[in-house]
Amino acid sequence: MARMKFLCDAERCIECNGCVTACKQEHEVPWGVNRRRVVTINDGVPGEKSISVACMHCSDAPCMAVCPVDCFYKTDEGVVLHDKDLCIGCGYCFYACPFGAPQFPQAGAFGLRGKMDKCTFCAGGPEKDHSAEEWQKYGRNRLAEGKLPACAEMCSTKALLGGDGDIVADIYRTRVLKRGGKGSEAYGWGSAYGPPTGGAPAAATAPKS
Amino acid sequence: MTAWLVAFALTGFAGIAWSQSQPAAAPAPPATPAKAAPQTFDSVLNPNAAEQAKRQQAQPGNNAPVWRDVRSEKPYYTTDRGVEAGVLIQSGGETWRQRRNNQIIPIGGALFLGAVGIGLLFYLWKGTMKLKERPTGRLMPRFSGFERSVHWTVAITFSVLAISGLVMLFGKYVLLPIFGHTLFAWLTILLKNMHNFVGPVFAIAVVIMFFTFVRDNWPTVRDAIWFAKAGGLLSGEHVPSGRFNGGEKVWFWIGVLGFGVTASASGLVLDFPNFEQTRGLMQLANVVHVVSTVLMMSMALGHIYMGTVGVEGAFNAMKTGYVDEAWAKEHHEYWYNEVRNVATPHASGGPVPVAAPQNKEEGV
Amino acid sequence: MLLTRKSAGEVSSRGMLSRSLGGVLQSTMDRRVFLKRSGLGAGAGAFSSTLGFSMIEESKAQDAKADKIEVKRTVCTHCSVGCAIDAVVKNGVWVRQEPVFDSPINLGAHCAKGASIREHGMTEHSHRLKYPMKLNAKSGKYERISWDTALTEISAKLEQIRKDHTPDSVFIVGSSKHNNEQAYLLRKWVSLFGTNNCDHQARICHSTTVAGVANTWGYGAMTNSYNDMQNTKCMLYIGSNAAEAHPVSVMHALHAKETGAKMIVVDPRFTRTAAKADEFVRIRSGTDIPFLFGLLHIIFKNGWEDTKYINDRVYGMEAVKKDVMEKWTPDKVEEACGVSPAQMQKVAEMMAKAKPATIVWCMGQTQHTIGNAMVRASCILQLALGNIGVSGGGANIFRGHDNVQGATDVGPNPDSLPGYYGLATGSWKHFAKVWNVDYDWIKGRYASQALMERSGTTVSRWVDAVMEADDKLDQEKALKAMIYWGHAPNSQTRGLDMKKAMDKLEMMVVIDPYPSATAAMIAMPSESRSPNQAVYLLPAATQLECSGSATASNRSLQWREKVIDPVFEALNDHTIMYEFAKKLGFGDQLIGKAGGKQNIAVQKITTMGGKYEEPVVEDILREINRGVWTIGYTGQSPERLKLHMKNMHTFDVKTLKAKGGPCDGEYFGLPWPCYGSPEMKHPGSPNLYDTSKHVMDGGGNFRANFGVEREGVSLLAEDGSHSKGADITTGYPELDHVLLKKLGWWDELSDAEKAAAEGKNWKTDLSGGMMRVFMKGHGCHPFGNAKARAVVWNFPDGVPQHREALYSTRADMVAKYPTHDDVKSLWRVPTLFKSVQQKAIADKAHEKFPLVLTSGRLVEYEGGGEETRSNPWLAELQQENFVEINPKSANDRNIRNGDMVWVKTPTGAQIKVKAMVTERVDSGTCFIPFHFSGWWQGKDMKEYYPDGSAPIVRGEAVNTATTYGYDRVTMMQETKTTICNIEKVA
Amino acid sequence: MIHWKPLVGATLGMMVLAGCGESPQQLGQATTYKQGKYQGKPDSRPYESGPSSYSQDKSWQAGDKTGWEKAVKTRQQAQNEYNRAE
Repeated sequence: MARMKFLCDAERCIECNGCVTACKQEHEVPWGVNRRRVVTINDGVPGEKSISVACMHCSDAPCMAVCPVDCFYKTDEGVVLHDKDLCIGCGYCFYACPFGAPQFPQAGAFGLRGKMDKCTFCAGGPEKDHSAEEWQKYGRNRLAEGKLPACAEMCSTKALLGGDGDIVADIYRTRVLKRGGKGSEAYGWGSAYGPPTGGAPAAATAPKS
Repeated sequence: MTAWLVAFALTGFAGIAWSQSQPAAAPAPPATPAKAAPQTFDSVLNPNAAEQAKRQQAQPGNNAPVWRDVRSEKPYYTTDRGVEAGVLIQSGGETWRQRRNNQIIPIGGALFLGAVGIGLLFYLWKGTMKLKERPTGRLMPRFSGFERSVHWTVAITFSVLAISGLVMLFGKYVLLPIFGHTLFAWLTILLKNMHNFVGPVFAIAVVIMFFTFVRDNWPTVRDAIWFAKAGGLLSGEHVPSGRFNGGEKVWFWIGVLGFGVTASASGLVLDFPNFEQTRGLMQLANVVHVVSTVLMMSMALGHIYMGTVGVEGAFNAMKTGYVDEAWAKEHHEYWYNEVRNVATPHASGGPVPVAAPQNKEEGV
Repeated sequence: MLLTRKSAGEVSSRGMLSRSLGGVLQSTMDRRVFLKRSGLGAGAGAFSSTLGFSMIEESKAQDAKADKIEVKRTVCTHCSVGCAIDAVVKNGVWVRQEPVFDSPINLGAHCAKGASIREHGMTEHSHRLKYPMKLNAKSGKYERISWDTALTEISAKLEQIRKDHTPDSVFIVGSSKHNNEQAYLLRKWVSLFGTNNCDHQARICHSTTVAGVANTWGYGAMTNSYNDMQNTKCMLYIGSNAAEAHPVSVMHALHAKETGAKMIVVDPRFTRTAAKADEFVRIRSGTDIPFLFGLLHIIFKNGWEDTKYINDRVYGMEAVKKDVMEKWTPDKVEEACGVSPAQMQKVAEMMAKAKPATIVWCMGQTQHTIGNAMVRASCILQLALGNIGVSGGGANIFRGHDNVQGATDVGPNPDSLPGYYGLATGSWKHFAKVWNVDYDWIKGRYASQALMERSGTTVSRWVDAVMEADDKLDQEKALKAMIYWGHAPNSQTRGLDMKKAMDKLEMMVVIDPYPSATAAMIAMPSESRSPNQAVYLLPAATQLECSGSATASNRSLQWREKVIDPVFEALNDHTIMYEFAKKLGFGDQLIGKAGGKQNIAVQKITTMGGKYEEPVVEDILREINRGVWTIGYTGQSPERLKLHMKNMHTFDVKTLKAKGGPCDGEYFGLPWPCYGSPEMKHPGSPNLYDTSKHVMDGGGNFRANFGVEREGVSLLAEDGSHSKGADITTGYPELDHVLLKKLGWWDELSDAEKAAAEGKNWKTDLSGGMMRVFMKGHGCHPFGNAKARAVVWNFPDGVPQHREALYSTRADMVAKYPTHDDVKSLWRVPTLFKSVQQKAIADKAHEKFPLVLTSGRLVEYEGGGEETRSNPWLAELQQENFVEINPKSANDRNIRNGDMVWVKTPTGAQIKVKAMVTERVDSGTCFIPFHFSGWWQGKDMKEYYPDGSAPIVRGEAVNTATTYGYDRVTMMQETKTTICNIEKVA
Repeated sequence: MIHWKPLVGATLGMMVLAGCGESPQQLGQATTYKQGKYQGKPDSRPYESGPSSYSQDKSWQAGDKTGWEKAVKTRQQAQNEYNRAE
């Protein structure tokens, strides 16, 4: 299986925040912590575009590179996860992440941020799959149930795609072709997955962002 | 002084204890969420919007201006109230990562190890500088109790910060392979919290220290001569100096004041994320912090060296507050003379230790 | 017992609350430790078998019985799209929510509300009303009472009001949240109580649509479906912000757009929907008719209309054409709505040249004093283009609440019995038969036969029915008691007046899962409070806590399975109805128990609040099936609906038709009309009036509901414009026994059917025999085949006329397009038009209040919002109410983004909201979402809520400040065009 | 006189520091999975525990990598509405 990826189709995203609450609901993420958010550019004027953002599970993950205790790891599927038992709450991953994905339950004085929390691609964490511990610390492990992230599965307009990168690209390419090759930019793909490598689908690999 | 240390230790540990007793439960929705976070509908108005609007009409589906905005690092509209939640992509993080991982860590590490190495080399070469004359047995007060309290507060907090800082900076490469993830993380969590609680104490102590010692560290013409002769360190020549010699003044102004204040200020930016400072500021603060602290630690090694094994009798001054007259004359002749001219220390009514400690043994 | 089990069981699923996010060195907690620490240990011991997930799953092999995991298929309750949800329930606790990819309607997709609907099942930190409460007049606080006390006291008070005044002094506001069965039962309940004073959200949502559209072509509903929009080539959204109000529908629209359709959005505001449009047209609020007729002007001028279609299937288009060509020249259009002739030309061309094209409208068009005319103008545009009765075309009228369509069809309407039967004697007799209740007995319950057959007042006007003197009212006495049964007060206009009316009431009963907006409003201290006023709050269950059918906007019925038992002491609405009926002495009548027959079975249930009797929902639907012939609610038996829910994957997304499987050939959810008995297997009608299909395949034609001729002109359709395969190939009137006999088809009935059908028409023939013969045997449509009416002569403006809102910022336009004359009595209350408008002009209100105030939805919230603002996952996203204001208007008033501002209106109200300076609105307009409540003119009302029931997010309700203004036909309130001024809070 | 020991120490120190660079993260290079651990963290692979009691699709078994992949890929097709509406 190819690596897991997220793609938000800006031509389709309507800022309904379904992805945001799907995530909140699935993992019971507490108030103030948002593993996913939707940002709207040019709000209220022609040209408005909305984009749903979460951890993109980068190929070369900056969070992983800067973590002082090496609490991150990457799975065979390319999902970037972290071990909350190891996390020291230093905030470095938050400084480094281009997408603003790492979240902290607090922003307390004396650097008391609590354990970092971020999108897990609905793949849980280092605890035993489907265990209470995994659920408490990381939320559901949908991937191990044979499902994909709740946000992408529940997206109201199917703007947010999540799963096997090749299939994501396939689905997106179908759409882009239908729209006459227009609106082909894939938000964050350049930052997250680097320049396209051989055989990557052209439609989903615009280098711009 | 003991009281100081106890108080300081309590502060630190209470802080750590507090940090751990933070409620684990999810923050329940605030009772009055309207006041929870100020919602400004930031950047609702984007000056580049017109460009996209025009482009959209001329070439439907061409969103190039939008993709430029995505990269602009400006905050756009979002219902998420997190800090900078409206920023789509920030590139500062990558720059910071490169600086930190590819420059600061290797160069800083080399610098620090180099400082350690130079100290070792110097010790092997020169050994402890002995007093040239025999101790007189007559002691004169060098540091008051307050001064020593201030010094040791700074010194201990500094050490805690330095050790915890080093572990956070280099531990991943040095200790992690030895300890393994679990133990190392446990240690780092402890150290990180100590670092965060001790840091503000250090910052305050540095300020007090500055005012305590600034008068006697004021640069004078004599210091120029001292520098010209490199303090006689290499030649062995006797170079007279005031209460503090040129080297100590350099340490005071650059090490303590310069780096101390820089490190404290940048550290405080990182230590109090509750003021919604941006990632850009924190990246910058982190770089400044790490650079200044690595330099400070390197310099501090020199200071510690001179104050302990480097110079016989030096440690005693900070330990007991008294130095032998011979030591004073040899290392701080002007000061020695000034003190003698003002008053005989013994006549001042101050306590005189009955038995002078053996400098040599204490210094090792 | 139930509560204990729930909260205890829930803890195991609430691990996230205990997760180590906050802790630095915190070790993981097992369930036992967590319970202990969280103080929930008590009661949990009894359920020690309900361990945390992992333990359960590890041990499931040995201990499979301990854990019962079920998947219940239900439908989202937050809008009319009808998104299916798979609720995973473990031991009675709703623990997971899964997308239903199989659903042809939403394909698994959800908006913010649907994706977080599981919160309903969470009792911890719940803001629900937990048990019945009564307001202590002295302390001003709500106090807990038992269900029995509540039922007894309220019933006694209702009886007393019946006696002291009349049954008409009670008003019951029902709900579009009720499922079909509950809505239907409530209309029956109200009838048996003896009044027509009942209403529900549809009044202030699409009443103008229902009236306007039904009077144009027969049925007042969305003609096509969300899915059918995939087949369109052009969509015109006017007064609809689907991206926020119906987000999942936009999936179909964007799919269509991707495959080549054009999208036009017409709105005073640049909405999220507008962001996706090919062409955005900003019109001045309330000028839909100038815009639509401006398009029509260009279409006629260029000859782009479908002349054959108009000739064959439309009545009165000539009159409209004449009017339009005279009045709506491009310059006049530009003057009225501010759209340039060039853009008008462009839009007209896009719309006219794309075949088929569809039109979408919502509250932006309906909530005006001329809403009925606006919707007819939309219909006329589509008729002129020949787009009605065509797949990909139609009038896609997006309804609001999840079952507002169903509640309109069979629920508590003041002017009609279920199924739009009206209130005539014949209708009463029909339903008396269906209900198995004696007609005379019912008549005896009413104050008089006249009042029995006279429309009640409306939810938008109950305030006036309380405040007006008895002699001004078209009933004997003013209202004395209100029952708010699933309706928010902050969705009705004129909040200040409403508070006064509330104070005057003798009794207020609120039956709702989240009754707090009403509760807080009435508990707010007041000098003028009526002495001995009684206020009761009763906890109702949500639709996820009961089963039943709901009709989505596209007329598809979906069956909801009960996900969980009602939480706390809540009871299902139909149970409450029956319990009240028993106390009030018409329990047997409500369940149709007479003469050895019983229509609706009753089952005993035990809840936390006690033992009750619950009418069986399936039986209620079967009664609907037996009685509601007019709109084809007869074919959707519970069994057929359940089969559809199980076999969703067999339905095609574009046509909604099942390919193979047990539902082969049927349309998803048997969209009404689904005629005949369930055994006749009518497949439902995916697109109304579609002549390209056989009637037994969901085809149809326009309804013959307005006679056969008017002033010598035939109203029946022309030759050849019949539905496919019909034996009558020209227009024909609606089916009755005379017609069937004339056609010589009478003998195709069985003898029993003949006996039942004699003297009946298709709407009253309970055997369904005539319908079977007509449809199945001869391919004809029971409601006849006529022309659609471009001129609705029985309305005040037969040809839709533009009239300015009562409060307008444009005195010049008021002079040119004045409103209607006042009406002495409309729906039992005096209704003002011209006097209000002229007073506003005389007072120069437009100078003091120079901004147009309009309101609308946010995607995160729904309706009055108490429910959604109590859901932390949604509440976090919108934490305060705001007013959208253009940078220019803001700068003129020295207002900066994020400032708190006062919004003031001519009612004297001022509301405090946050300023959002944005280009979404133009400089003459400002917008406030209407979902907020809980502040009253700058003051937080938290202290007036029942303890623990105040929603997480509270804010100023825009409708506290909205002004007078009602539709001339339906009493729809004016919310979209009024005036205001904005000042910075000093 | 040259003191070798500190020099050797310093050199060794520099060599150790050279290890402080970043390690590559590309799939297949850094994702090392050994005995229940990814890069030292004790996670199992998603297909190893098998469908949970909440999995609708139980077509695969614990440890059945191919089956799991197929299930996930099939499910992913639900994100493409073109599969059901061309």
